[in-house]
Amino acid sequence: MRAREMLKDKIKLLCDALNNLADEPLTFMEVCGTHTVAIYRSGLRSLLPKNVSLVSGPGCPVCVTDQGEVDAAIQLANKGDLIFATYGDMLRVPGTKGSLQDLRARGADVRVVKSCDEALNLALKNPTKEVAFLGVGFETTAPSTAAVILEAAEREIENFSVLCFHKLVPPALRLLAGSKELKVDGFILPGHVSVVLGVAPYMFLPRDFKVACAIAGFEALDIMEGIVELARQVRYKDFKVSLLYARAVKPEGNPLAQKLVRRVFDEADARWRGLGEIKKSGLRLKAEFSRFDAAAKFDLRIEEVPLPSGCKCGDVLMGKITPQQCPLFAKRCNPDDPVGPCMVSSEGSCAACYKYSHKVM
Amino acid sequence: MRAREMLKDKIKLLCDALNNLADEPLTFMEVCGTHTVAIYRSGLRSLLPKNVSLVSGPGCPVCVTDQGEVDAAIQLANKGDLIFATYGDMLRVPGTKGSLQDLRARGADVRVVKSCDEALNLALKNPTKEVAFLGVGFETTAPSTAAVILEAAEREIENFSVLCFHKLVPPALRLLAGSKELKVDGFILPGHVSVVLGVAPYMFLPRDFKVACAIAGFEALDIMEGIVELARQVRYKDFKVSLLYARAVKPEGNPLAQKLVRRVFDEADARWRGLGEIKKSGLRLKAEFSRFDAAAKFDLRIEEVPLPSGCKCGDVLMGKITPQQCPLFAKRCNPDDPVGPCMVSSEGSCAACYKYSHKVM
Amino acid sequence: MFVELKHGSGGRPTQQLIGEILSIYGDNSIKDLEDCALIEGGLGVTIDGFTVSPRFFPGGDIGKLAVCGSTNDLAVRGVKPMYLAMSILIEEGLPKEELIKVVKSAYGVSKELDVKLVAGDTKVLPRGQADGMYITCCALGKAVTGRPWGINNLSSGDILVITGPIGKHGALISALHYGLDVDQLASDCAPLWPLMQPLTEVAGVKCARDCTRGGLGTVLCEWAEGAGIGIEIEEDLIPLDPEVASVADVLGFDVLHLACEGTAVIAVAPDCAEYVLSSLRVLAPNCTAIGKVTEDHPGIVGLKTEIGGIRVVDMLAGEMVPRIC
Amino acid sequence: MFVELKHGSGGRPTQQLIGEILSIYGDNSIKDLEDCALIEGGLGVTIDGFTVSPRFFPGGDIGKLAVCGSTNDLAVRGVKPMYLAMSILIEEGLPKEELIKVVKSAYGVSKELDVKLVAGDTKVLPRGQADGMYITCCALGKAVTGRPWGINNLSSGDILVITGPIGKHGALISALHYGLDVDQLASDCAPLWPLMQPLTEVAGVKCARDCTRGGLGTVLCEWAEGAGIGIEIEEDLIPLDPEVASVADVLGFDVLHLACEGTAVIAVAPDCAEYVLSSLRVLAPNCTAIGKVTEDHPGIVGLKTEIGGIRVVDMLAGEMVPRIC
Amino acid sequence: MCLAVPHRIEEILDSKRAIAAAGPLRVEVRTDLIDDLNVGDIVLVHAGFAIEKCEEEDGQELEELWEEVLRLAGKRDA
Amino acid sequence: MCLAVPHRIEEILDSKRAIAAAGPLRVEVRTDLIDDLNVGDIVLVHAGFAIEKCEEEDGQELEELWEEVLRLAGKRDA
Ligand code: SF4
Ligand code: SF4
Ligand SMILES: [Mg+2]
Ligand SMILES: [Mg+2]
Ligand SMILES: [Mg+2]
Ligand SMILES: [Mg+2]
Ligand SMILES: [Mg+2]
Ligand SMILES: [Mg+2]
Ligand SMILES: [Mg+2]
Ligand SMILES: [Mg+2]
Ligand SMILES: [Mg+2]
Ligand SMILES: [Mg+2]
Repeated sequence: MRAREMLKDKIKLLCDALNNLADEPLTFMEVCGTHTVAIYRSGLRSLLPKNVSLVSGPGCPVCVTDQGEVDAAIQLANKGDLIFATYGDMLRVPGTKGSLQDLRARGADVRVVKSCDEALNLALKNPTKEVAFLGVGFETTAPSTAAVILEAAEREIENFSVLCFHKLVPPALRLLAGSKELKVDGFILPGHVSVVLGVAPYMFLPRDFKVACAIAGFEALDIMEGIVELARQVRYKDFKVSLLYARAVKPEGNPLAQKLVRRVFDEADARWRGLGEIKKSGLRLKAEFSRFDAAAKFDLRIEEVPLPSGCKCGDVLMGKITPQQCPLFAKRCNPDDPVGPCMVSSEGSCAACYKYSHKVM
Repeated sequence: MRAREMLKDKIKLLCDALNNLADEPLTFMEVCGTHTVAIYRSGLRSLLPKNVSLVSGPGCPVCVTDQGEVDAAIQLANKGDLIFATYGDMLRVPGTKGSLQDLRARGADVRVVKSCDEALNLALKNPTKEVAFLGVGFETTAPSTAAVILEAAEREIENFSVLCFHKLVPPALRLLAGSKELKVDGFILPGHVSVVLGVAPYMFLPRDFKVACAIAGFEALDIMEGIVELARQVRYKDFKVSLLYARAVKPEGNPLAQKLVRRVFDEADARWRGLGEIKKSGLRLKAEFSRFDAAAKFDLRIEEVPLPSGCKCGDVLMGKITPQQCPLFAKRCNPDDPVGPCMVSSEGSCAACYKYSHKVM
Repeated sequence: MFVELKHGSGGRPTQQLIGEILSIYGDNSIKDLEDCALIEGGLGVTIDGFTVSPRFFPGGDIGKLAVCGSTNDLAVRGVKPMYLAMSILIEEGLPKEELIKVVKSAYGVSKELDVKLVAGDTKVLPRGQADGMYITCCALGKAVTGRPWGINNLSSGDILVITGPIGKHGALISALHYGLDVDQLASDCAPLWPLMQPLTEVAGVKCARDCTRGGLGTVLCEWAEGAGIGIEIEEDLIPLDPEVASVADVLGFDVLHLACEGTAVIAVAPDCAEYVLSSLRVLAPNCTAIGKVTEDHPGIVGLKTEIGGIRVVDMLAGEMVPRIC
Repeated sequence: MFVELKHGSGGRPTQQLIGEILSIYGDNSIKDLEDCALIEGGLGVTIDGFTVSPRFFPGGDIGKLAVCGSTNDLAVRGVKPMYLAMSILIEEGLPKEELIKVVKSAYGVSKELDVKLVAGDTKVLPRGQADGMYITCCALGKAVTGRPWGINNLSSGDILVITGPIGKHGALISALHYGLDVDQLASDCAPLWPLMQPLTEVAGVKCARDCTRGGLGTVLCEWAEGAGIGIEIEEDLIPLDPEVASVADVLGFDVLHLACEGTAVIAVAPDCAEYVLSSLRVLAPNCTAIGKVTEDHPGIVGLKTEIGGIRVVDMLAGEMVPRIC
Repeated sequence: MCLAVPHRIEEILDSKRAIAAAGPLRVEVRTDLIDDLNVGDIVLVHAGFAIEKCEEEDGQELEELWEEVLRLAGKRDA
Repeated sequence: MCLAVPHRIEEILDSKRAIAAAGPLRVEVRTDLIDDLNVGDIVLVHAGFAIEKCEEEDGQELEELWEEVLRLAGKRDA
């Protein structure tokens, strides 16, 4: 009870400070989908002054996985006699022809795993079958994929491979910050990505683009602190990368995780759904580990596929429009029958927006 | 209607003739289990004079399959990753530890087929799996097993094999006829076995043992005719093999079927449940086809196993006792939970007897 | 001990399994061996699970079967079907149109009977944990006969009437299951209430039963054993389609054990047998008397065969599988 | 279009599927959005299929769940559970002792509630066509309230009371399914009639619902949408066990969507809320008021969050799968 | 022992297979064991194989038996 | 983006694995990404891997922010 009161007191103080600091219309982007969900789930928007608005960025691995990549995943899962392991998040993402969930309903052996480690265990338990893991996610997830591939290499496991679509956040932020259409005054930077990366990779943002930046945690309080800090930086023109999540993020990040990623992957150009190709924004397995590369092993072609007609995911991811401004939103596109990927993951901008606010209270 | 009346008239005439001919107590054995079932199902016994009785012989492939053979079948079916195909008849036959049906319930891939040809088709449809067929039956079924093995050899099918427990009727009849304990005045010889064998293989019976013999069909009328013919032979001491089923049986049998059997099999000693080993009473695959021999392929050992304690199947098969004289009959042993094999197949002597007459009307 | 397929065949092992379950419930259950319970207010209640494979077959589908099968259990007790509660288990991946088609069939029979769907439930099972779809139907209705029909009314001399040829559903499903091709064979799947309703006003009607799993033979054994009476029927009198006879011949089945899904056996006092037959004949032209209840051999069903012999009829003992011998 | 697991999750896709089925039945069905139908003579009827995996879990098993789940649907309408019809589908190979154990559990609850088993059915499915066993239970009883409880009674100002901590069953089953180890977590699986019975005499009780598939959130959305009322609840007031919160955190689930199997939400007129709470407290010490019905935002459920923000609560939209983000 | 049912050959598929009918029921059967098979032939089918063609005639021994039976019934001379 | 939940290390299984507890819930986690792990450490777990140890302190920048917030509320001097 005491804790709840203290929390409410703190939120009140932060709201007051924000009212005080935000003397002009401000737009901040939360880059990370988990922030997006936390913002909606906590009803935080309802506490903000009218002149402060939040837009959601490209921070959901589901949303940024390119349709051609999803199609490749489905093509692979559809091979007979193969176990396809995926994080639950990717299950409902529509490819050109249906989702992994649809495939499973029609008999493909698609398994939901909570970690890449579980996928490797599936390979160990099913030695006569190929097990392919769909490796998606940002700097946070890439180290675990790297660790598991290293273990598979050490133990000479032959029936395991990864369809590797990991993506890197800073190159996408550079693209966003440089866009003329984007008008954001500050970024709430992704907390858990920062756990791995540390602070340095974001320094170019305040330096080159004069935007406010805060690394924040995922409690409503953390996020509110982040917003106030962004407003403070704008008010005082004190642009920097403020580390408010020092409980978990060290300035240098997690060097061990960074090393593992460098050991197993090379940086590579990657296609982001809606954003197009971004230089050096993805990870590719080093030649030395190519036997674990599912795309090579099963000769998959990753095609360039247009977004479903009418879907404005790219604009939503760029923060150019809010989900409600997409003509399909809550009409042809809804969480039961998503058109675009932003409607799929519960942290996709469109899904979060649908779930928590499409009904106007 | 007309046909039904004619049938009843004929039966009446045959009953009268039997009353007339049977002037002493007579015991006849129907060798074939299908005769046994037909006799019970038609209620034929209720029409016989008191001094004519029928006993059931060893004519059911289920009943004569040795327990060691059943155990080998179960051992094989219990191997993972193998499809075990069997005639429905063998499903419930108890081995030392349960039946194929029990195994299936616990997850073994046991399939009921209506012919050996279906088993071969299973092998063609499941090229990555071994398919083993349980080859049981007498001269009637052996030619079909032979034909399928020849086809498998021609088409070089490698994932198919047969666990071959085929048995031959004449050697068993010789054993029976020569037994001092057996007191039968005549044999109703198996109709369909005779279709393949013809008449000659039975000639030793009237010649060496002075018993009446008739080859009869399977309608109640056919069987009644057979019984009257046996009574006639005894009455006039005119012992011979009377062919009353010329509709289907040619005196020389089916030479093509005989040739196929000789092409694929050699005669071999075989163990009969309850009767023990009988010389040259079984069929073994020729060396040339040994790659289709499941026992060799999977290194199965066929052990000599005692009958379940208390089971008098041997005595029942020999006609020494009626099923009701077995102390377990209708008590510990019943069709829902058979102890001995004679209670398993619906044409097993004990099962037929249980089903149609254990309740005294 | 494991549950095996034989426990679902409808014969003696099924009876035993159900007996064990009921014994757990003891006095907290109705154990009168009827297909439909009568509770306070003259309300009839029955429940049945339907798992038929294939789901669509000549003469019906799992939806029609579920409504017929459950309401028939009411009809044969003289209970007018009025309400349905239906629970559907669906395997992930079932085409939606199949589900719709099945529900439409169920609706067709419901409408014909003027039965209202009052409760429903759907569950979806992961792929491989069901075979397409299963339906459980609970049917409710009001008893409209003077005294409830049931096996306790059976007495010596009662005439046994069958409403049509036996074994059609069982023969069809077996033929489909084992890959036999019988063009002319269709399930007898149909609602029995239209047949039974006129009989509810006939005082001499004693007892009726739809001859489902286990067939006519099993039903008569249940009657004989349950009521402690003897039964005699004549093979020559039992209506049988040649298609059904052929399937039974080829697979080695006894036609008396093949299921019906719209055919009932009815016991009636001798003095009204003719009236009942003529009443039935309007909708069931092949109905016929096949035998009678006797004082002799209580607990036993005797069959007078084609050749004039007598044999005992028993319940189905295990799973029906095709035999070579 | 295929039926998918999401259609069984209890949320909006489930509602839509059921809606399609009901639309086929048209006027031949009851479509009042309640879990239990009231038919003539004040008889309540409900049916539910139970397919829980694993079959045995801390706090219960599929047998207990089936009797609780079906009778709870009666209880929350103020209907006294009196009769059960139970259909069991069994996979070939199920150990008989498991079946017996499950039936004994079912019996335990039945006896506690003095409910009689009046109809039953068993079917055995070939190996691989079911996952062990499924139970469908149809429960029947008599409405004992003055006016039937139901969503049509809901009106502005009604207080929403929850009988205990939410999401325990759903959190447990998810934890077991995804291999999480939570010693202290048990299903809340329990019969609700003992809680509801004293309330049947309280005129101010309007409506109740057990928060099964889809959880409290989905039930409240059904109420808001079905009755055209607004609902406001407060996160701080909703009782929640720390185990449940942890499972939801780790798997990325919303606790408002986790199923309960012995926990109900009850709407009561404001003037008797205190009385209802004190009456409930005898058996449900953690019962509490969590919000109220409003005139504002009809059709919408609003949640006042921990930090004092407001957000909309929606039905569960698809299958619940663990997420990494 | 060996359940066999008469079938009528309806259609010859190849040297080893035919469609056969048991009354209204049609099945594919193997015909390896029969020489010179023609549509219309009646065959005994056992375990999916035709094992023999059936004839119309009853054969001499059955005829003799019936003469004896009728004689015993007083319907034929001794 | 990356759901991560704090867990307390309960038992170290080997150089790559530990048992960790999120409140009353115990799971096995991979610890490849953490040096010098001890029982009692609080770690953030993402996708089955501990990705970092957590500290008690809020850090200097958060403290500075709160000074500003309190100042604006009139509870601190400028
Ligand atoms: S609402 Fe749907 S179609 Fe529109 S941008 Fe979002 S995901 Fe794409
Ligand atoms: S009754 Fe049973 S135990 Fe006795 S001989 Fe027959 S099969 Fe064997
Ligand atoms: Mg019933
Ligand atoms: Mg029924
Ligand atoms: Mg019935
Ligand atoms: Mg329900
Ligand atoms: Mg299936
Ligand atoms: Mg219900
Ligand atoms: Mg329920
Ligand atoms: Mg409910
Ligand atoms: Mg039933
Ligand atoms: Mg299973």
